[in-house]
Amino acid sequence: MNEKPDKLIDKKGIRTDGRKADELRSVKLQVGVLSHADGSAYIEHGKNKILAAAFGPREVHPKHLMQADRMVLKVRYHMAPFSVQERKSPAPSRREVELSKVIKESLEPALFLELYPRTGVDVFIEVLQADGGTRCAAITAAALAIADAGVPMRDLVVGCAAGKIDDTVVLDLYDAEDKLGAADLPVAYMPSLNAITLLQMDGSLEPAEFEKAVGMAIEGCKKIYEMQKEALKTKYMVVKEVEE
Amino acid sequence: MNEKPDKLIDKKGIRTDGRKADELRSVKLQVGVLSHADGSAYIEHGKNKILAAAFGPREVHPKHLMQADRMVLKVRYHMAPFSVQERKSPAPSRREVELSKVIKESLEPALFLELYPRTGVDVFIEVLQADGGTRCAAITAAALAIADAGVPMRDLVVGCAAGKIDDTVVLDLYDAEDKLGAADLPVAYMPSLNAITLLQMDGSLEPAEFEKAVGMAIEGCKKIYEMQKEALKTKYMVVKEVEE
Amino acid sequence: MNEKPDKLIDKKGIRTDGRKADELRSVKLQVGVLSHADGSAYIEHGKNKILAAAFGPREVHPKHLMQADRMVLKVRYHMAPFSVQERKSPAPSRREVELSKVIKESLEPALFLELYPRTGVDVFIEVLQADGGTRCAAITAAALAIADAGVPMRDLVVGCAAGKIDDTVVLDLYDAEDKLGAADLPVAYMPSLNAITLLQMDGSLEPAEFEKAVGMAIEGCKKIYEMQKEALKTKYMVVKEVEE
Amino acid sequence: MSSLVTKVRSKQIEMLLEKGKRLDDRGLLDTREIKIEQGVIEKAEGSARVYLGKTQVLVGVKVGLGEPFPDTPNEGVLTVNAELVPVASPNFEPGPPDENSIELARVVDRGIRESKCIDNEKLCIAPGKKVFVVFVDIYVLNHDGNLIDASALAAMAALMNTKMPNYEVKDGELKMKQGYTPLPVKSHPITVTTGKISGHLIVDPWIEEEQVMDSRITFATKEDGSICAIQKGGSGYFTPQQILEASKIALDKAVELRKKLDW
Amino acid sequence: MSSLVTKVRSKQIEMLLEKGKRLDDRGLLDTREIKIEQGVIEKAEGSARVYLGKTQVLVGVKVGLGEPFPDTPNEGVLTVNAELVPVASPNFEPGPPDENSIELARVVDRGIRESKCIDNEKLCIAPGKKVFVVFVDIYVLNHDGNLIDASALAAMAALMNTKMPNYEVKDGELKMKQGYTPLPVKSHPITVTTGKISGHLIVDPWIEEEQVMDSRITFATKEDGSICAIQKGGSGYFTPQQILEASKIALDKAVELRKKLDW
Amino acid sequence: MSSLVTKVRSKQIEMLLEKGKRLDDRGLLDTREIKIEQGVIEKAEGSARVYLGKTQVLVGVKVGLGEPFPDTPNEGVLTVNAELVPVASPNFEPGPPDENSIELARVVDRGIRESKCIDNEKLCIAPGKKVFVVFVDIYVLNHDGNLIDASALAAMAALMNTKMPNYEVKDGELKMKQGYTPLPVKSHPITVTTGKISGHLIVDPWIEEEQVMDSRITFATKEDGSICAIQKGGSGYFTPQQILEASKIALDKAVELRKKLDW
Repeated sequence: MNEKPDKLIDKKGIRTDGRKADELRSVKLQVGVLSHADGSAYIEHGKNKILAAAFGPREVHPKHLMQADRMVLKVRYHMAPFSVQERKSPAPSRREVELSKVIKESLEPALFLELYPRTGVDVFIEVLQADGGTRCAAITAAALAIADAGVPMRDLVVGCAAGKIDDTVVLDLYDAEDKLGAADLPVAYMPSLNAITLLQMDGSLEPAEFEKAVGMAIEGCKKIYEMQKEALKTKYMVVKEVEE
Repeated sequence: MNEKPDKLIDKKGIRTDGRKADELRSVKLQVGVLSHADGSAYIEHGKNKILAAAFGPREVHPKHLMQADRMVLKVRYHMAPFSVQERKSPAPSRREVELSKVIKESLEPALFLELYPRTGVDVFIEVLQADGGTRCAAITAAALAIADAGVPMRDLVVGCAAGKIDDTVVLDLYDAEDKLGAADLPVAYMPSLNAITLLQMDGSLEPAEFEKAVGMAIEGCKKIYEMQKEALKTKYMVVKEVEE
Repeated sequence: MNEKPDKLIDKKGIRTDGRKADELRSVKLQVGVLSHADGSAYIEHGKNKILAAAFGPREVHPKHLMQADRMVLKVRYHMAPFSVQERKSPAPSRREVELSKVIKESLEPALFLELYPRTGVDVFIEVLQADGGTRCAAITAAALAIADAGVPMRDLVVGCAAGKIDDTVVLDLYDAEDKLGAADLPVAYMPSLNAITLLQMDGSLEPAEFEKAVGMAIEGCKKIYEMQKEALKTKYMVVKEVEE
Repeated sequence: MSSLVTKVRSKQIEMLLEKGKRLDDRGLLDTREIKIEQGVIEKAEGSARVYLGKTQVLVGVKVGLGEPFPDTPNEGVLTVNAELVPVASPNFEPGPPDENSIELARVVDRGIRESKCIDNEKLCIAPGKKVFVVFVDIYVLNHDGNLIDASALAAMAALMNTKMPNYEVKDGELKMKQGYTPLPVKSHPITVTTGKISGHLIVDPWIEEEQVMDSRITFATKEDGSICAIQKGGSGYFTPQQILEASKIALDKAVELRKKLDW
Repeated sequence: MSSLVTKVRSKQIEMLLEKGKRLDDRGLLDTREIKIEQGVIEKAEGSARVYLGKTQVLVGVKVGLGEPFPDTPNEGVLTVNAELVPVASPNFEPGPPDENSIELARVVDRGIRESKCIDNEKLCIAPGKKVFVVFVDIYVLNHDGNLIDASALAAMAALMNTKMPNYEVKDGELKMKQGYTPLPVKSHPITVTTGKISGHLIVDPWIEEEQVMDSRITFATKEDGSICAIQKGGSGYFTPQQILEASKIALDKAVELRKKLDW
Repeated sequence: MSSLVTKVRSKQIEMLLEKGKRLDDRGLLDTREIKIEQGVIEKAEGSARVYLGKTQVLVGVKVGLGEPFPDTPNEGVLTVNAELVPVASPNFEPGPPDENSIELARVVDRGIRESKCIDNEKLCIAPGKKVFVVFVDIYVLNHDGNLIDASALAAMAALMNTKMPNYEVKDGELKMKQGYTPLPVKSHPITVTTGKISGHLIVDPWIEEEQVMDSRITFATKEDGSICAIQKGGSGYFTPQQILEASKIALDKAVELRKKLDW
């Protein structure tokens, strides 16, 4: 579509969307946006627009998936047909199946699975518009939806990527940087437990760059974590005000 | 395939297949035509050739569809691959899924669903040859199959379409009229209860034409209803004769 | 790919791969090759390379397939995508579904199904390389896998085809003979019971040729049967030695 | 919902209807509040989010290139698809479209197609060879009842918001030109669904009403007062009189909505 | 059927067979009454309904245009599909073809294909580019046993009733000409299935027999007395002697049927 | 395995790890014995069987012709697919790929693709029109743990063993020439997975360990010591420190393996 620019980051360290190397895109979070889900959240992370809903704890369906000694978390990451440049078939792609799995595994460490045997929590993520880094933004929203559903959690989980464009390690790649850059490294993190729950990478990174990128992603996660907590508080404050 | 004729109805009010505006196609009904179904019926409505079979009341399969407080009616409307001009894949099309649903909802008002909880009745409809108005003819046959299976009914359900060709409201469109005409309005009706159980329309109708078309379709239904009752009687008379 | 040769069998009765009319391809059998299956076997029959694994007797899954009065044998014959000239989709083809059925029915007569009600045995066959006669070689391996799993059997089942190339009835057709020959007649047989448990044919055979081909296939089966017994013995001898 | 709860709620709703009232304080023929946001998905060629009370439907329109159908070589292709996304209701499950989402898509499709609201011939680039393919994807985000009306409204709002890239055929090659052209929308069908609960006709049923409703009937009508699509749904029936009454209600409500929306 | 009922019925059938009798009064080698109606689906290019006793199979043939397979550029394409339509038996379920319908289709296909009864080269319109594609759809309407023989018979009767439109290639363009040509059917394979119940061989088993039958074997044979397809089915076995006996029965019955049908 | 057995086994494994030992007598950072057989499927263009302890993976490579993707008209197409064949484990079921086999295929694919180990432009025959399509099919034959490393190794070994037919474009027609050319493999990524059990990092976990493992992390690295792909899996987490430790382990093991394999 667009021509590849000569450089993704200029001499002054400014990226093609005007950000600095370690600068996040704008993030907007909203909790409790859907009336029929037990919990829900909406995130705008740059141009990503993602909705997450949580249902449960409830009966596991189909029954043979029920576990006698733990709660079953199911996660579906799904992209709307209109969320990307070329219309996407609504049938789940292999990419969506893989992302559903790694997102599930990024959320599980936050849950007390063994305390709620024979129950299930279902998390549905709908990417309404995609602009790079959807899995991270999806995790940020999904954790809020689970919290909003009242499911006890060890900590919120927050997602943010780092990566490399041209020769520079940068935070939070957007679509064009993801496609034209040298590496993308999505991370999910539980700040109060210092626990990395998702880590993937593709591209090419020297070990030192890798170390730097992990650190930068964690810093990004920490910033978004503050917004997550604020969003939860806001929702319940608002609820409280209404109730008074 | 064929060229579009200048007019679908001529000055004398005669249609391209020789019928008058309010004239039905020939209808032939046969009950109890299949030995392994609990009830069955065959209809030739114009060139439509349709077979319907009813099974039940019986156990609901799969079990999770069973309802504790009512009978479950399942209906499948299906077209044989050779029933239409271009071979149709036997996999159900979106059209067949929708018609199965509206036909089911056209038959349900005739059944005492709440009197037979935890049971199911399955109705399978096979369109062997299609010539316009298959859903209506299918309903006529399906109601007979259910009655033949001995399932108690409030009334028979009978289907007949009206519509508009050129500028005239007419009864019972056949294939060419359906494709080239201005509107098609299939109706299902329970005569003794004066109840419309299916109504769909596509095309363009003025409110007055709509009112006229509904009335005409109901008159058509009433005529076929008499044949339905006759077909049921004939079957049981024949059965009786054999038994003597 | 290759040109069709003028003759599939020369004046001296030698076939395009150097064999005589009633000569088997080389057969290599190995039992107990997989550590996570209850029983397993590997066969190289000519260039066919096939792996079979048996699981059970175990619970039937899904449960509604369980039989109150007999064991349920399930068989899947499956070809690896790289086993044939043009890459094969891993989704089961109609041919694979049919072969799974006839192979299952060729093995059932060897099992005491009625003695193990409510249980199931699953046999999975993977064709890693195909060179004509895979269903027969698959049966030979599957019977060994079942025996290796310790499931009691009336007899081993052994598979071998006969057929007709040019005007000659021959044993054990390989790929080129199968494709260019006049008839292929796969047979499965339980030697000690003189029971034919699989028989298929396509092509063209006079009744006399048919009779001859059946006899030839049975002789082939008997030879492979000796190797089967040897392969089982070898495995258990080896096991015994290890245990001492 | 358990059968007992349904019966109690059903009784309550009927008693209110007897008095001309509804659970949510609306009159029998009142529509819930409508809010329309267009252009909410910047990357799609067209989009709109509609709130009908708490019901929330997002429609995205993608415009691609494709071949026309052999029997309409001069016309673009319109495809309507609906997803009952599982975020919208505890009763929606992920998976291929079921009979409910297929019916929803087909009813909305019929309203658009039969009203001839899109000038299909303007979607043709090279007759018989290249035409625009318009994908209308209905995404139900919150199911609080009356998905048909909300979806039909969102689909029209999204189509009115849709732009097509410009193409020209030069020396047999297709070339993209600068700029965009709005999708040629000629008219604006309005879809109104009436529900029947123990003999009472109500407009725009919400979810509590849908759960106890006998049946529904949907009319799509055009600016000129003609009817272009009808769909009866549900396990109950209508008398011919009720059908005619519902058609009049639908025509009246359409006039009212056209004024409100300036369509 | 419950296991007990099956056992009782099984015993009864065996006792009758000992005396050379069958439940429906046939002799062991008697075929049920056959009725063939051709041209029953006017809109299909070919069709036939066969009654074999109460078993009822309808076959429709559609003739379309398509590309040949790369390795047979001069030949038309034949496709056989079978649907065990759920009207035919309480045990048939709607859904994609299961192993039974796939086996049925493939056995019928084999009889047609291996007998070379259709002059495949006459189905070629433009070598390597356009050929006729012949779809044979087997529709089982009532399952009273021996679907293979009934379906094979109906498929042949439908093919004999099939007409193809006329085409010519003119200036590289395909043009339809006036009139129709019959499908070139050169021979008529006859398919005969023999069942085995506790050692007895019976022809044309009906459903009560199939439920207790050990196994079956099907032979398709040609006018010249040669065998062109075989299929053993069922969980039992045959001795080599029984196989040969069944082949002779099949050849004899085929001769008898050819006379009756004038094939 | 029952929950109780798992717990007992889990305890046993943890107690051993405290002492720096493993159930199968390996050290924490020891890889199981590796055996590689190339060319085992003569009919495939490339193949290799890898034994990693008792884990057994067969990879077959088929080379076909196809069209390039529009955005990379000068490059061949690589497709990686994985089948968890049910012979390999009582827990594998036949059917379409589940999330485990899809993840396996995609992680192996990423290691190959991101390392740029195949000279993709040499797979182009006619730019924008014809390229080689390379199908890498991973067939897991025995699942004794660490399928990712075994599969990545087998995939690379199979690609190194792959030959492509020679083609030339003459007068716009594609012609096959004599002989074969080896697939242009430029480098050799090595994939190393580290598991975490109650705080201990172990290399090449086998199945008993996998069943009690918190999580795993996989690094694919190149000859030059750079990282080209990472995948964390499992329901547990890693501290940032553990992640860095695992990356160092993976780089060290890769050096060790390269020596052993002469890659």
